[in-house]
Amino acid sequence: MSHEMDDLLRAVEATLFASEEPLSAEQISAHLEGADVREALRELETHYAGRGIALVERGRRWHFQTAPDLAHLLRREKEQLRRLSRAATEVLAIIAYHEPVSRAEIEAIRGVQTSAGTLDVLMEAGWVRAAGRREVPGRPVIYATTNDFLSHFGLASRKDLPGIDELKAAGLLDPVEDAFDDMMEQQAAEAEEKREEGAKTGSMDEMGVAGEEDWGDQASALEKPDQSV
Amino acid sequence: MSHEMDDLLRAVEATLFASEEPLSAEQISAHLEGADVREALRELETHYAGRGIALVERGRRWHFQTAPDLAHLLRREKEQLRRLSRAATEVLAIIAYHEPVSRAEIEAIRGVQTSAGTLDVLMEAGWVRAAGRREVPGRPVIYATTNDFLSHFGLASRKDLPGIDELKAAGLLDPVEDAFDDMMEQQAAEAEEKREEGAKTGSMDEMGVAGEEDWGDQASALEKPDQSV
Amino acid sequence: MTEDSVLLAETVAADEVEWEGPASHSDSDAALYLELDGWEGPLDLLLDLARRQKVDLKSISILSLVDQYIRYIEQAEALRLEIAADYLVMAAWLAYLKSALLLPKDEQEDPSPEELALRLQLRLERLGAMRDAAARLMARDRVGRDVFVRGAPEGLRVLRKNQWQCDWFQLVRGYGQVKLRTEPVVHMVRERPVMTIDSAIDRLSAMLGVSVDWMEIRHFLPKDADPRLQRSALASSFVAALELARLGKAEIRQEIAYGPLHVRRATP
Repeated sequence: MSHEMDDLLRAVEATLFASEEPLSAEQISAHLEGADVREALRELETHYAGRGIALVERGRRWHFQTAPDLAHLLRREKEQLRRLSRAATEVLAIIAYHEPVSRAEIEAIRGVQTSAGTLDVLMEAGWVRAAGRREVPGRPVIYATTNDFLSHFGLASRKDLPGIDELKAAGLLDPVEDAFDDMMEQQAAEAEEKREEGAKTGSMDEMGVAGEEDWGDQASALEKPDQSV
Repeated sequence: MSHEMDDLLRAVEATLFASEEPLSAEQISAHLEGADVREALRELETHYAGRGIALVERGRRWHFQTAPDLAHLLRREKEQLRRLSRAATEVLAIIAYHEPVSRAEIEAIRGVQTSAGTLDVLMEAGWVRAAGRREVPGRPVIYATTNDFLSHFGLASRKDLPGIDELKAAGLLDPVEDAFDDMMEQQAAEAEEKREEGAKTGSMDEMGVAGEEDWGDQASALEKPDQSV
Repeated sequence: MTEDSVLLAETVAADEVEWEGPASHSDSDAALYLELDGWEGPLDLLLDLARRQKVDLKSISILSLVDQYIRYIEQAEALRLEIAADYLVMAAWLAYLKSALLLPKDEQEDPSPEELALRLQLRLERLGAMRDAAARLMARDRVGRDVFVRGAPEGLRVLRKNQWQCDWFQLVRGYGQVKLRTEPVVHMVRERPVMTIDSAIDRLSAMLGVSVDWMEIRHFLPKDADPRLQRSALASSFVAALELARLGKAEIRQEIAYGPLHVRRATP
């Protein structure tokens, strides 16, 4: 059908497409040597109804836009799996064991300063929330874990967390090579970066596979805890 | 018909329509959760043929643009294209037809040095890029055209460059030295033939004449370059 | 001299207008005189002169081209136009080429003038081909001039959302590491068999009373003792020997550095 499309219709279509702003029928007409474009506009409107593109009239001015029901294509959300850093894991653990706890208290327990981003990450993950302020000078914000935290880690309540004695019995208080841990973390971060690059080039498959591997690593860590600590 | 348009087709149409730059099939696919979009692209291409808007493929990337025959209606009063100097257009053509090509090779063809600004202008326009180095002494940078170059000049691929097949067949894309050597070889072969003929009749005069005709042979070889390549 | 030397600086004043193709053949020769700045170097001028022969570049007459070029430069000189050196260099080279072409064949050197002429012709052909190609390229339907992309695209955005990964084991181990790191450090010194300095002095004094000869200090150590006790006894005995020497009760001798240490009773 399209091959016999009349010239005016084509001209109106092209003019609207190339225009940087919505155009009134009069403006289009002026652009096309005074031709009457009303009918052409209606015809185009009908033609595009139901397509991925729509011709719409807003305040007597016309423009093409992406079909409203496809707006989600324009702002796509893409989830990416990211492993929590060692620092963030420690902060999360401290909050879980000691909540509610202020940042200064977290730092006192960890023995190192905590970067501002670490708590943000935990809040972004939905595992930590601000739980008011401590009524001491400076009124510091105190943090606690969320219900999402419990469900994500498969805990009925915080009481399910193993005590210090249990940790000791499980060998979890034996020294591990921090440097080795850091190295593994760095490797993971690098792998992640690569994955992101892969995503940029548009390969969905890589995303999927990389995600799988992520989980695989964790699974093997769980299976052989004795080897990794 | 349009109301029953399939979802993938609509999504591909909307994605291309909304994109600020040409998209490869892979990029569209990545945006649409890995769907195979090739068929949809062909279908859209057909649908838009003859309309005021066309879906075109340039350097394996797709974009919508207005139909070329409507240029007279759409040409803006203020020319938006930056005017290219004669030197720049020539350098661009040389890069496009010879790529990848070093600056020295460009200069050999043009017979003048290329001012520093000329390549910069072409790279700034996004039509030319550095494409590595030639593995010869000095390792000169070599240049090639980009996908944006193809899009801008409406070329599906470099094979679409006007007259490139003829130029190739005529040996006009070979360096002077190569063409010269080929010609000399051919001439030598022809001279040999003549000498053999001359030897048969035993006439020394004819040898002399053959020598005179040498230059004429070159001319005729030039006339029929297809034989010399 | 070869035509390779004819690689010269680009004319800076090259026209800034878009190049729309080679000069048309209808241009009068007179127009040439005023356009010296318009050429992109001598090869460019030669190409245009060649095109004025109105024949295929493959069959141009090099001799007549040379004549035209030289005449053109001479006329420009006569008009006192400033001529860039590269044009003059080319003129000189062409004059040489012309004389060589006119000389009898058997007096030719290598490379022959015919070869030089052929090379020049090949260069002109290649430049001509690229100039035509550039013109055809510029004449295509160009985006922003002949065809237009969408004026106001919405744009595609991909918002990345992080899904953080951590599990029970990592969490608990993390806490274990914190506890471990911050646990108060207590040093426990294990009990070890030692010989005190006092007992070493007693021992040494007693043994020195028995013998008057030099004795290596090792012989003063308890035999068959725990090796750890041996080490302690050696250290203590050494200190004891020093102490006894200070008190004038013993003499110490060592012949070479790190050699065996000998002790004997001091002889007043």
